[in-house]
Amino acid sequence: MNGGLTGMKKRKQSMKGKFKRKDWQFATLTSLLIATLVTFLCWAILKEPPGEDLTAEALAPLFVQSGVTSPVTAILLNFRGYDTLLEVMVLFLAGLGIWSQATVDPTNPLVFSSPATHPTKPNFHGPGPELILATLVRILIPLMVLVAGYLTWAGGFQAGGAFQGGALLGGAGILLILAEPQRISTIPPALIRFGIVLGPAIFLLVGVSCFGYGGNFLQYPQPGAGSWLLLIEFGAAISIGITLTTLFVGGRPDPKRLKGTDQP
Amino acid sequence: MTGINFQSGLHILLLSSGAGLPLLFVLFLWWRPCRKTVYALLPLTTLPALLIVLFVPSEVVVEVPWFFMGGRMGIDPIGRAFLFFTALVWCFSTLFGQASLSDDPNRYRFFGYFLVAMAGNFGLILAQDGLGFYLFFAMMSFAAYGLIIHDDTPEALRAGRIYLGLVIIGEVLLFAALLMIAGMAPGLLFSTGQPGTGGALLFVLLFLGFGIKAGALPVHFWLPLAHPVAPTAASAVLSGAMIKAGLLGWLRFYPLGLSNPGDYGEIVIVLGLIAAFYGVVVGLGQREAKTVLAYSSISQMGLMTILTGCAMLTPTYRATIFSVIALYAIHHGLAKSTLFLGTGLLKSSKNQYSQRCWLTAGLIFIALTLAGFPFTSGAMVKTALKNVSGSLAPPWSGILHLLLPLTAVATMVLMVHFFTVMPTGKASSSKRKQWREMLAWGAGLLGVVAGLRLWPEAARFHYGILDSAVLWNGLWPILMGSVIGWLIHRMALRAEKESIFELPPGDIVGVEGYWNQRKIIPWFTSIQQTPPGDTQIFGTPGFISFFSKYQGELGKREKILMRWKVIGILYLTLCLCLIVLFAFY
Amino acid sequence: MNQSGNLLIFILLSSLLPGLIIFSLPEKSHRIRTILNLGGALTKLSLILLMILGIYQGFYYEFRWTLFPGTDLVLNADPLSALFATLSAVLWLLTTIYAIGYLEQSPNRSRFFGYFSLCVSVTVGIALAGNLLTFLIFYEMLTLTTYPLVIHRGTPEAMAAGRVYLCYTLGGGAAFMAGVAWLTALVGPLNFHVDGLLLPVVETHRVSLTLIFILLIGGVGVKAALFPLHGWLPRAMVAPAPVSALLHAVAVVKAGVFGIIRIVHDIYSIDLASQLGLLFPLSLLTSLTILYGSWRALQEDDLKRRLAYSTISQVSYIALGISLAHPLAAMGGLVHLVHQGIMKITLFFCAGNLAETLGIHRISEMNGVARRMPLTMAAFSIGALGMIGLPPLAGFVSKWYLGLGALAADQGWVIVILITSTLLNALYFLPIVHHAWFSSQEHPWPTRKAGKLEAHWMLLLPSLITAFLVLIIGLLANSEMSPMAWARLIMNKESLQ
Amino acid sequence: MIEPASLAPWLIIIPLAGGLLAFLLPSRSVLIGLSATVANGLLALAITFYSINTIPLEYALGGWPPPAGILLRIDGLTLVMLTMTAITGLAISIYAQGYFPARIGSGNGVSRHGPQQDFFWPLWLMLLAGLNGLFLAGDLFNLYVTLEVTALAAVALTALSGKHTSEVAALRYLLVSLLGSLSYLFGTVLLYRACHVLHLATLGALIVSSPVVWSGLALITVGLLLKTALFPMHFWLPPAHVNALTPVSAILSALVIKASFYLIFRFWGDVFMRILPLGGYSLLGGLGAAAVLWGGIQALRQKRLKMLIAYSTVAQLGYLFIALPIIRHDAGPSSRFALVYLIISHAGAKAAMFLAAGNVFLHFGHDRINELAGVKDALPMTSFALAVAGVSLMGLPPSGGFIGKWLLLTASFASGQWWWGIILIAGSLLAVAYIYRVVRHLFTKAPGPSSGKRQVARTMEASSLFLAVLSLVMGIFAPLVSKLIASDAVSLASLLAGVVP
Repeated sequence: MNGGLTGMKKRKQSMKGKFKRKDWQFATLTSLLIATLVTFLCWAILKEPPGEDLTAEALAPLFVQSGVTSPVTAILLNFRGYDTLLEVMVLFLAGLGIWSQATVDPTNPLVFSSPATHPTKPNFHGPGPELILATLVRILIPLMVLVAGYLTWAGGFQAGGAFQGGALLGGAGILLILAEPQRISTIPPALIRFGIVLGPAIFLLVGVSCFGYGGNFLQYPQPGAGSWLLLIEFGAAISIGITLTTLFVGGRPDPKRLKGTDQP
Repeated sequence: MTGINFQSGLHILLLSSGAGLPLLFVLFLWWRPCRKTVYALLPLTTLPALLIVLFVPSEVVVEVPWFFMGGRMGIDPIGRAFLFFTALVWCFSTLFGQASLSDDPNRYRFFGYFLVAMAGNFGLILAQDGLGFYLFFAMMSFAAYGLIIHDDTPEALRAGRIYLGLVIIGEVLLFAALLMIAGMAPGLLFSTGQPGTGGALLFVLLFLGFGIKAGALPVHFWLPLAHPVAPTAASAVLSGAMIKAGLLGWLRFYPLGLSNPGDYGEIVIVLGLIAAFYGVVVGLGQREAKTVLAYSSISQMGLMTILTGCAMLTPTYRATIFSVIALYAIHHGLAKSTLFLGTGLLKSSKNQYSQRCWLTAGLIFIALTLAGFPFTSGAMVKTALKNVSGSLAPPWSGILHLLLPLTAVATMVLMVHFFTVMPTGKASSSKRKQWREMLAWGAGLLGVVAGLRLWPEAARFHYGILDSAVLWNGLWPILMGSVIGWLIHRMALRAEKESIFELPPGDIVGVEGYWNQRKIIPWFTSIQQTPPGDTQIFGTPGFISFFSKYQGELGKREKILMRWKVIGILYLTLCLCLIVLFAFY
Repeated sequence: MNQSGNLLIFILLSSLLPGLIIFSLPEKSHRIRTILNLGGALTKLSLILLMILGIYQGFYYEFRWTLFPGTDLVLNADPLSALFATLSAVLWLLTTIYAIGYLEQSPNRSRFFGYFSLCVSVTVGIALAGNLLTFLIFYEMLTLTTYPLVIHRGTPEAMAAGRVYLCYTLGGGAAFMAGVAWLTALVGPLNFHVDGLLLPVVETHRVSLTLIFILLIGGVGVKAALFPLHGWLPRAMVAPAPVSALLHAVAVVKAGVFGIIRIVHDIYSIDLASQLGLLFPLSLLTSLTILYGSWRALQEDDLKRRLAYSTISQVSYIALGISLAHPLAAMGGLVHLVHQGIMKITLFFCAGNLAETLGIHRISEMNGVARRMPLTMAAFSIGALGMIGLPPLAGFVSKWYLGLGALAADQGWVIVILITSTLLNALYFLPIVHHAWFSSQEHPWPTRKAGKLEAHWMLLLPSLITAFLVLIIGLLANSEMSPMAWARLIMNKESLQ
Repeated sequence: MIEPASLAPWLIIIPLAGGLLAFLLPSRSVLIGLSATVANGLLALAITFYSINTIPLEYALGGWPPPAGILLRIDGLTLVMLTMTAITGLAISIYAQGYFPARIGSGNGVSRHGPQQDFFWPLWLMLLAGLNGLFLAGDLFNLYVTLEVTALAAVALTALSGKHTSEVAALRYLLVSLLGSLSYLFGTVLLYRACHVLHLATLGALIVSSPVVWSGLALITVGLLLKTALFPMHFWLPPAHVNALTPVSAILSALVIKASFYLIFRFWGDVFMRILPLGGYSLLGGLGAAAVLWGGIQALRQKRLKMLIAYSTVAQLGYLFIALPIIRHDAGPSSRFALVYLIISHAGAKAAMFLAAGNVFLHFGHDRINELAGVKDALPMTSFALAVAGVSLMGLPPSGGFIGKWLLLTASFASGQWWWGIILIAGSLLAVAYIYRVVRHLFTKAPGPSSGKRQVARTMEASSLFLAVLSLVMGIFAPLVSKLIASDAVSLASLLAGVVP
């Protein structure tokens, strides 16, 4: 019996050694391959000058018709608005995906590890960080929302746009959750859903309503394309913000738990 | 016009009912409700054949193109002679069998086969083309199996087995022969008159194929086995009628198929001569009366074989010799069948002395007829035979002149032996039945006496003249044969045996130990239990076991492919591979 | 033209539709199923007869459906297809009656009859296929529709047999498919009715053509049970008797042989095939199969297995006839397609009768059985004697023409094969017949119900009809309506072309 | 008369709108989902019907012509893929409509299965939108986006069942997807750098061989290979497909895999055919051949039905890759047609198989192959569907699989590449072997009393049977499909000749 045990041990050890050696071999091989590939790529890119951008010239007269002056926004929302629509959908999908996977119990202290939700935890530092956080939030949130709005609006003529604005909104949302998770958790899920859907839905609706003006899908009516774009931008920004926030939370609110919190 | 039509219609009806009526009877025999009636009417079945012999002219040929492979029925001179005695033999035998088997439980079965064989026998005579002949020949041969094994004794079964084996071999030989002939003579019509182009192979095929039926020498051995075990009526037709079918086959097919029959005539004559004596010698070693008769048949068929050989040697006299053969066949058919009937009758007539006397007398008469006693049909055919042999080329005419009387002597010796082993009555049967049997036998006897006299062609051979030379020629072989036969009997008695030497019936089959049927023909015993599966060249088990052997290994390999590291390397390698391929394109 | 093409479709549908409906019927609706079965069978038969009349009058039936440019599904009716289709339809009708009687109380009848109908549709499809692709499609479908029939009983034995069956047939199908694809790639779509397809490529592709021929014959040879591809057939005997009857007499093996005929005659053409030296090896192979099958049959005690080996042997006659490259031999082969079908189905019907009525499966149990079931055994004997090739039964006719053709083609050795096979046939059939009629009974059998027939009439009638057919088509071989005449017509047409 | 091209955007709008709505109104998600898929189906058929004589069509989104804007492009292949997706998707949807209630009713409580249903529909509709978008896209970058939509939705669906195994599998799938997408994106960037065009047709006409283009195409291809799970990179596929919920397995195996393969086909069989190296085709074909054999052998050793089906997917994907070298060397359109036929018949058959396997699982509570005896009595339609779908996978006539294999076989011989034909046949025989392992149980009776637990809704059985029968009788549509593909071949010929269409 003893012999058997030692035998097994030995085998285990030898297996370990083998694996190690194999790992080492793997690593060498992988790095060699990567090096080769990267070297080749670099060589190829450096060797060849980028091709002539003929399209830029072709595009120039079109920017006038786009309704916005920022070329980036023009491309993103107008020329290639379809791509952007789908990107918005990707974000929506991300949120959807997370929501489909997990539920979050807003009352669960382990999820919302904010100090405010730990009344039992001994507090040694007087007015602890939660107070600081709450104060900060009260000042910061309106400002952030404001800036987000500006950024979104500014997208029409300079750097900015829905994604930037949305990101800021998302940041605001995260702060809010960190500070006052209890209050956030009372928001009815339907409303959150509505918020998530809002942006994509507006985008889609606008695109469809273009049919009403006799155009193609997403062919905004010519005079006033800018305002259509603005509408889309704002909708998108709001939804992006909310989606990012929900992504941070990492799941949909558990309906049962919500009921539970309502009833005590 | 209508008269002619009526007449030809009648001919067609007769020709087709020659074989058709017996078959029709078979159907009714099967059908239970009318079995008895049909049984009573059995002898009627031979009526159409007799009517054909009497009334249908030779030129009538019925063509039935849709039948089988083009049927053609008619009656030519040879056919008429053969049908004449065949129909008579069948008629007497039917009468006899109807009486003797009247309380046999399996009588309907027996007559089923009997009628089919009869139909075959008539049909093959009437058929005017090779395939038709073959068809009826096969029908007759196979049906005869049912007759041979009727009694279900082990001997009968053994005889049947051997018979059937030979029949099948004969069938396939003939099949091959027919195929060869068909290539030369389209339609296989007997009346073409054109010689074929066949050679030695065809001759061998034909000789053996029909020889089996005709009891020719190397393939004769079923006869002595089958005749004794079959019911008497069956033995009678087997030996009297069916055996001649083989002869007819030779007559029909040699001229049709062989390019130069003369090449083989000598062989045939030699074989016939040997058979004529061999049958007698072996027959002397037998103890059973019917077996002795069977060997006698072999011997007599040897004589007919000689005649066939003569016909082959001298094509110019072919027609004449054929008619001589026909006469011989008539003579022997009637005589032998009546002998068989009488023997059967003797067996069943215990304690009836007067009847036995009559019977014995009748049998002696027939025996003398066979041996060629003057004024009998035997004498007539002997004369005819002598005439024929005289017309042959030098060596053969001399040889035959010398040997033919000796065959008559031999026949007589065998007949004497036959009487010494004559059965004593073993069983008695009802009087009524015996009377009917006697009646049938009597009719047969009448046929032996008068049959050939009635036959018009026989008139050509003057045998009835009271000429001392003729008388002497007819008598001395009989006398000599009787003396020799008596001497042999004495020797046997002295040796306290029934015959001077004993041979098992079916000589070569019985003598040779290694002819053991069970070894040669996997008949009953060789059926094995189902072997475990057939050759499975692409069988599944092998594949599956191979697969399951490596199953674990396959799983391991698949696991390796699941590792991220491996995937990474694969990804990179593939990228590089493609680039390299690009580079070398 | 279009209308006459529709007739072909109707012929297919006449059994396909009932089959599909039967699948959906509940197990208990015996009456509807019977009506559907028989109605379908009768309809099919009458439609085929209609078609034959049309062919006689010189109509040309074709149904063409373009799958893809250059790739058509073609159904059309030439005398050869009519021959096979009629055979299938007639025997289907009889087998249906038989099967209804046979499976009276057994489970899964809906499934059985459903597949049964599909199987026949597919068989007729094979018969009517007008090009090699269509043939291939139906040929493979035949495998699928017959598999459920082979394993109908669902016992482990049946499953094992089914596995072997699939292994063989699908393997063969794959080879066949490869061959067809290769050939198509060489010369384009392969219609059965266009001559000289391969002539342009003969010189350049001799080896390819030879290899393709091997692939094709190997493919169809599986179903035709050519040695050494025959192993599935005896094992498939676990199927119920009607299946064995139809499968072994008509559907599967005949489909294979029919394929050989099509390939040799209509694709390669006799001239080309013999020029490539392909026919002599084929005739050797078929001869070997003939002898081997007979030899193995001798050793079987199980009645159905003995019959199966006999099938292996007999079916090769057809291929032998084709491979001898002479019209007479081909006629013999063609007519044997019909003759063997009818004879063998008779034997299987009778075997099924014995099994169903008396529980007899082995030859050693058959002593004296004719006393109990005279009609059945009479039918059996006729079938058996026909198989041996006794005149005037059907088997002789085919053998005769085979022999004539062999001699005319200067291949005398074939006669030896025929003779040997006949002897072997006699050796394994005659003892059965002998024991049935002349031996005395050894085992007690269920007593016969008073006033009843020896077996259920639905079992008895088909076997009697087929036995009668064996007799009559032999007897009337020379008449105008016989299969022989039809085979002659086919060959004449071919030689005229 | 409606302009057929103007219907094209609705193929994206409808599922997107449906997805959003279904998310917004979880209680109505089933209704929304079903109506969206039905509408999608009708639309796809309508477009196919209307545009069959006018393809190729283009639709400028936003009214902008390229190079500024994005074009939707409709050609024969697109139409086939769209219709295939629509019909298969519809059947799967009908199945799902019965599936979730059955799961919910099965006693595990609402807790897990209710939300599964709520999220299945929006995810599935988004996936559908992604697929439709992908098939319609005529723009290199737009393809990336749609690929992403598809992949994300697919990953989320994979994880939907909530079991640990499926989460692991989904994560693996996500990583693979990301790697593939990134690889694709990087390749796109490189190509853009070389040509400054994203519009595919223009790109195909403009592109010239250079190291950058080589690397771009290599990265794109390998990324897509990874997503298509071509051997030896199929490792993620079986666990992901097997552990997902039944309708999801069907979607993944029948449709999602086809999306990335569609791209490979687009690039290798169409757009970049001019400059791709012959050796590359042989490499892909070789990997395909290995996949056929390896997948088949692995399928043979599986003990679970779904696992077997998943490995069968691996094997069947191999056929698609084998077709590429044949297409490259084949002058006529028949090999393209064969490939398309293999794609669509596999979609139908595989979806049917997975759905049927789901029924079996639902009924027995397991899907162990060796214990399937008696399934015929319990689930007649399902077992029939299994058998019929099996026939199509084996490639036996009259199934669509047969037509595909047959044409491919002929083309392989005709183009002198018989070895691919042999692999095809070997693969078919392997398929026979592993399908047989399943099908034989359909004919045996259960040894004991039926161990089945649940009744399976008729719609669920019917939808799997529908798909199976569809794949069996697909030959009926062959003339239609061949017409579509043939018109593609014409435009392809002009592309290869260097003319911008």
